[in-house]
Amino acid sequence: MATDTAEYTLSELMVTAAAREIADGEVVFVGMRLPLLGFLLAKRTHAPDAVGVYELGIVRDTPAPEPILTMGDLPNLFRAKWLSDTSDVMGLLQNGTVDVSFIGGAQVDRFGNLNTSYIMNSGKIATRLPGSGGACDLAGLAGRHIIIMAHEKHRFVSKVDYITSPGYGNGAGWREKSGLPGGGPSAVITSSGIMKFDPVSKEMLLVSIHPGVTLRNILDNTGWPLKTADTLEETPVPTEHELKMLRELDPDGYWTGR
Amino acid sequence: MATDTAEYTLSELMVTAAAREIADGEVVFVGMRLPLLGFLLAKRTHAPDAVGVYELGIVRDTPAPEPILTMGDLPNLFRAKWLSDTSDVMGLLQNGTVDVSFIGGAQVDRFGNLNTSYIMNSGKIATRLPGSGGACDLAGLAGRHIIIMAHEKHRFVSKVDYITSPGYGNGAGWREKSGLPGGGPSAVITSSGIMKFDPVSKEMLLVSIHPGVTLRNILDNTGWPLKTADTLEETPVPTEHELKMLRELDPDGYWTGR
Amino acid sequence: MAPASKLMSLSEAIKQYVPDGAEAVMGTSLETLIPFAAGHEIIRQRKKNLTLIGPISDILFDMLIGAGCVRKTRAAWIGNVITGSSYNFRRAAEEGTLETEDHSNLTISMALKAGAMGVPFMPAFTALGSDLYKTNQSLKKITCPFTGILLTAVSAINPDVAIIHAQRSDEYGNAHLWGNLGVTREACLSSRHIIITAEEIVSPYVIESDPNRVITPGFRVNAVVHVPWGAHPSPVPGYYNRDHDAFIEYRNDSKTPEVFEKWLRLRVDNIKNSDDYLRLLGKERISKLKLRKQMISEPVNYGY
Amino acid sequence: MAPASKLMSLSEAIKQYVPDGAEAVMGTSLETLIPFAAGHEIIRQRKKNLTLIGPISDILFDMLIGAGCVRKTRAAWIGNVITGSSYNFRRAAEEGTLETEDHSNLTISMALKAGAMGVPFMPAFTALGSDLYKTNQSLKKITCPFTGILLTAVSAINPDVAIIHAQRSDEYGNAHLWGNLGVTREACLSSRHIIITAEEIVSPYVIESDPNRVITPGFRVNAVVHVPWGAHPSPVPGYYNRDHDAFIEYRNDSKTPEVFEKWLRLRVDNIKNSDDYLRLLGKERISKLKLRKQMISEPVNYGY
Repeated sequence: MATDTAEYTLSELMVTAAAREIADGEVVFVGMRLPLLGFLLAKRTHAPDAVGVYELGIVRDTPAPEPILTMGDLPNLFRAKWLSDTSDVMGLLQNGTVDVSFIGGAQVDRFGNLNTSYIMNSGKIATRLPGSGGACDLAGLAGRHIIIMAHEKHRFVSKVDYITSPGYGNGAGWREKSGLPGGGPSAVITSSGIMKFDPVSKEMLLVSIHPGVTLRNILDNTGWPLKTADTLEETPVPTEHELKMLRELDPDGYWTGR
Repeated sequence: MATDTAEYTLSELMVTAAAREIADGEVVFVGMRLPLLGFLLAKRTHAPDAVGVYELGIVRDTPAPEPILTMGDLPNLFRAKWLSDTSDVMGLLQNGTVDVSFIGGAQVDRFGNLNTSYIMNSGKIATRLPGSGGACDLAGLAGRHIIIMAHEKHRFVSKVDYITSPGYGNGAGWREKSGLPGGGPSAVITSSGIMKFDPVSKEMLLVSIHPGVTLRNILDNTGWPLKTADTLEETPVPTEHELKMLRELDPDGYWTGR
Repeated sequence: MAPASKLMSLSEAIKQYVPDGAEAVMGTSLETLIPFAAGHEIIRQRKKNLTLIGPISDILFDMLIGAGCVRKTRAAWIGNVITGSSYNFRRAAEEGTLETEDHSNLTISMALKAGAMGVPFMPAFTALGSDLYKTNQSLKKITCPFTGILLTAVSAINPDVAIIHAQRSDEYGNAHLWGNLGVTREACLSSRHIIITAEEIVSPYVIESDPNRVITPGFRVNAVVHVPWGAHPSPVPGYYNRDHDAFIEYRNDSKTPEVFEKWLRLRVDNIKNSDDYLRLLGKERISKLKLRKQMISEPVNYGY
Repeated sequence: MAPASKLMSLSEAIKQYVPDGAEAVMGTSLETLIPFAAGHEIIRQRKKNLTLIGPISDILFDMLIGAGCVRKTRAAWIGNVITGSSYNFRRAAEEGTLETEDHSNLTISMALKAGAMGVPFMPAFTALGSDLYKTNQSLKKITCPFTGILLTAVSAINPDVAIIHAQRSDEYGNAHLWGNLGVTREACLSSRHIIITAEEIVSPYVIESDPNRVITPGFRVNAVVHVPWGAHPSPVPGYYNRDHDAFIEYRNDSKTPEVFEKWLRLRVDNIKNSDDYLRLLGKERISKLKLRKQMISEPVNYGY
């Protein structure tokens, strides 16, 4: 794995890359933790008209006036555009209003299925994780979703032990067969690089490597023979402006680990 | 039909009889027009702790501070206990919270089925009535419901042309077979008398005749051979207190026709 | 950061978002906040073949039917709440020129709720045993997969446009609506377009001071129109009482097609704007409808 | 006309309405308004075999599990929002002493909505393709009777009791709650009993000044308890901010059963009332959590 440079941390790079996946004007269903920060950064930089929808019943189109650690922090309610029920905002997700959502994960597989529920070991529960929260809903119902997580071998497995949040299942045609209306994962942003999905096979495809990380390093930390795009790019580093904004949003480095 | 006396009008007698069907503390789903008045009268007399639930999304346990003609009149919102969605109050109805409801009707049959939709004439629409509103819901879902209407031969028919609000269908066991959770009609209060339903056959049964009305008169104005209870009572007239309260609620006699 | 204003004239809003043949949901708060002004503009523009969706409508649908704008209704009740049946609806339905889908208040609210939630149906126990099944293709019997018991499945309705009268809105479509809500929340969430007519246009700051009062997220609203007295003769909490006389007068003014034509000309076609409307209504009547007793909400704090 | 007051002590409310084996829904606003004080009282009374129902719970469920009160959870997420996994939950689930029914936020909200609406299930598109089906018997696949497409049916949940923290309530259970509402409205309507803990007890007049702000009809509420700071360390709109440090400290204080026992004694068992709790918290911390920036809602008028 790449080590932190003096200029930015890996987490800052990840959040910046995530933010760049949001287009201006899009409706974004914002998950907790790193995804929350990615959305706020996008709002402050290239996507000022993006609208944030939060599962606890919040819609807002301006960043919270103070740094927040959870989406329920009072600054995130202050001058919100709508305070409402979870079922209302889940309705927005399910009826096709939400363009994109962000999900963190503990375990992901080659078809982008996420596990945040159970890590198994020879048929027994080895680790009980917190569960879905809204992740299963976001993965199933948003127009597309973006996965953010650490790139470690035990997290990148050929097949997840439990599908909490469906990606492309076992490949082409699986989502349609399963009856999922949303588009599925469009990108996986990790501590080492960025992956997208082959439009036909729906298998994960490495497209970008973070500065200081080697291809070898990524392949060694992926639990299956990870395919790579024809031309591999280097992930653009955060701009000074992005870093400045990000540090205003997370001044103590709680999420971005400075 | 009985004519109005100096002391009270037929409508006043009907509303009073309706009000008496409400027990104190009951949750009442209040329909529009005469039922609205019946509920308000009960609140002002023997059932001060009755709670009123209104289909447009209102719960209140005090009478409106001024006479109202519709449940949406602003005095009915003033100091309400809850202003909410129609689906919320329909939930209270459907989940068993509502004890009793009141329904007016254009046409009723021997098993208490109500028609407020279509009067037919040899297969063609003779009269298009306004439709269900909440009546179908109230008849299907309330713990019991009370019907209030004019006693006229063309309204009291052997079989309604169209079941808008189900009573006991074609008799014993029909509601259960239809899957209706609510109890069905418990009384029919008309301009001539009061009918209840045979506990076994579910057929309508005359139990009380209004002062000045004859049994003959009622039978002549009923479109099937109406059964009568073993002992027929005379409907108690409104008390002075009831009349006083009622006239405060409908000072211009809009509903009670003075 | 500075989104485009959605403020426009009533005529422009109806022109843009209520094309001939549209499915429009109106009167979603039942007896309050009925968007009469918007309905009158639809009549002035003589829209054709509309499908009107709503719970009870209280004479608004009758006006639109009488003016020849309507092909079909999907409603629970169409009439005049304090006088009973309404004449244009009766005439059209009895003559067979109007198609009607018969709902109850619960089925229409579930149809819109299904649309709002993005599912094709919602289950309910109502309508079982009733003949609504005969005159409403949106109802089907289903059995619960867990309990095996019988239920009504109500098919989703996703109207082309929701027309909502609210007390106050900012120019971006964030509107405060209070009082009984009826099916307004689900009607907004289920509709493809939303027109807000409002008693007052206020600054976003006013709206953002109370986000729980916002009826639907403004980013989904397409048009905001300033229409004082836009729900008259229905009542608007915080603004004016119900004009009962108008409903009684309308009963008489719609008894025959001939008197209704006169009414249409006088009360709708000849009206160019709110000022015209209020002038015709008259000062005395207006002042009689105004609130005489106030009840101001206890403030709450959304600080941090 | 003068209904009985429902005001009682927290201990009395929990004793009466949370018997051993009860199904209780808590934490219905997700990250805000979590009824921690009520949860701590359940621990003090060492209730047994509870089923806890809720969307995300943010450490409250973890505390109750650690104290041995819980047989089963029906939840979407159980952990510590800003630190991740929570230890008591992990231990119990990994050792097999806790039964878990795995929901998503949408399935739990539909389960409660079904309960609120009095229907045995609600349809949704979520969970399809996921393994939630393997660890949640409340989900079944169905096909839409109109479109034939595949859906998830979520079985209704009707909890024995909803425990709701609100900002202010009258003594009859009419409570104002503002901020994000989560699944609170459906949780109240679906539950057989309701306990309201409130920051303030106010006169009915205050509540009636704004009936749209009432979270559920008071006639269905069974107990009203005055508990200032009753949601700490979660935030309460209008009252106090989230105490992030408390969540981080709890992470450390629950890492092993031994440290958790100490935490329980100090922070729960030794606390007799709000005063004790606030004393332990300390003046400095309390003042740090108070609102520094105000945002007062624009009033509305419910007159006539």
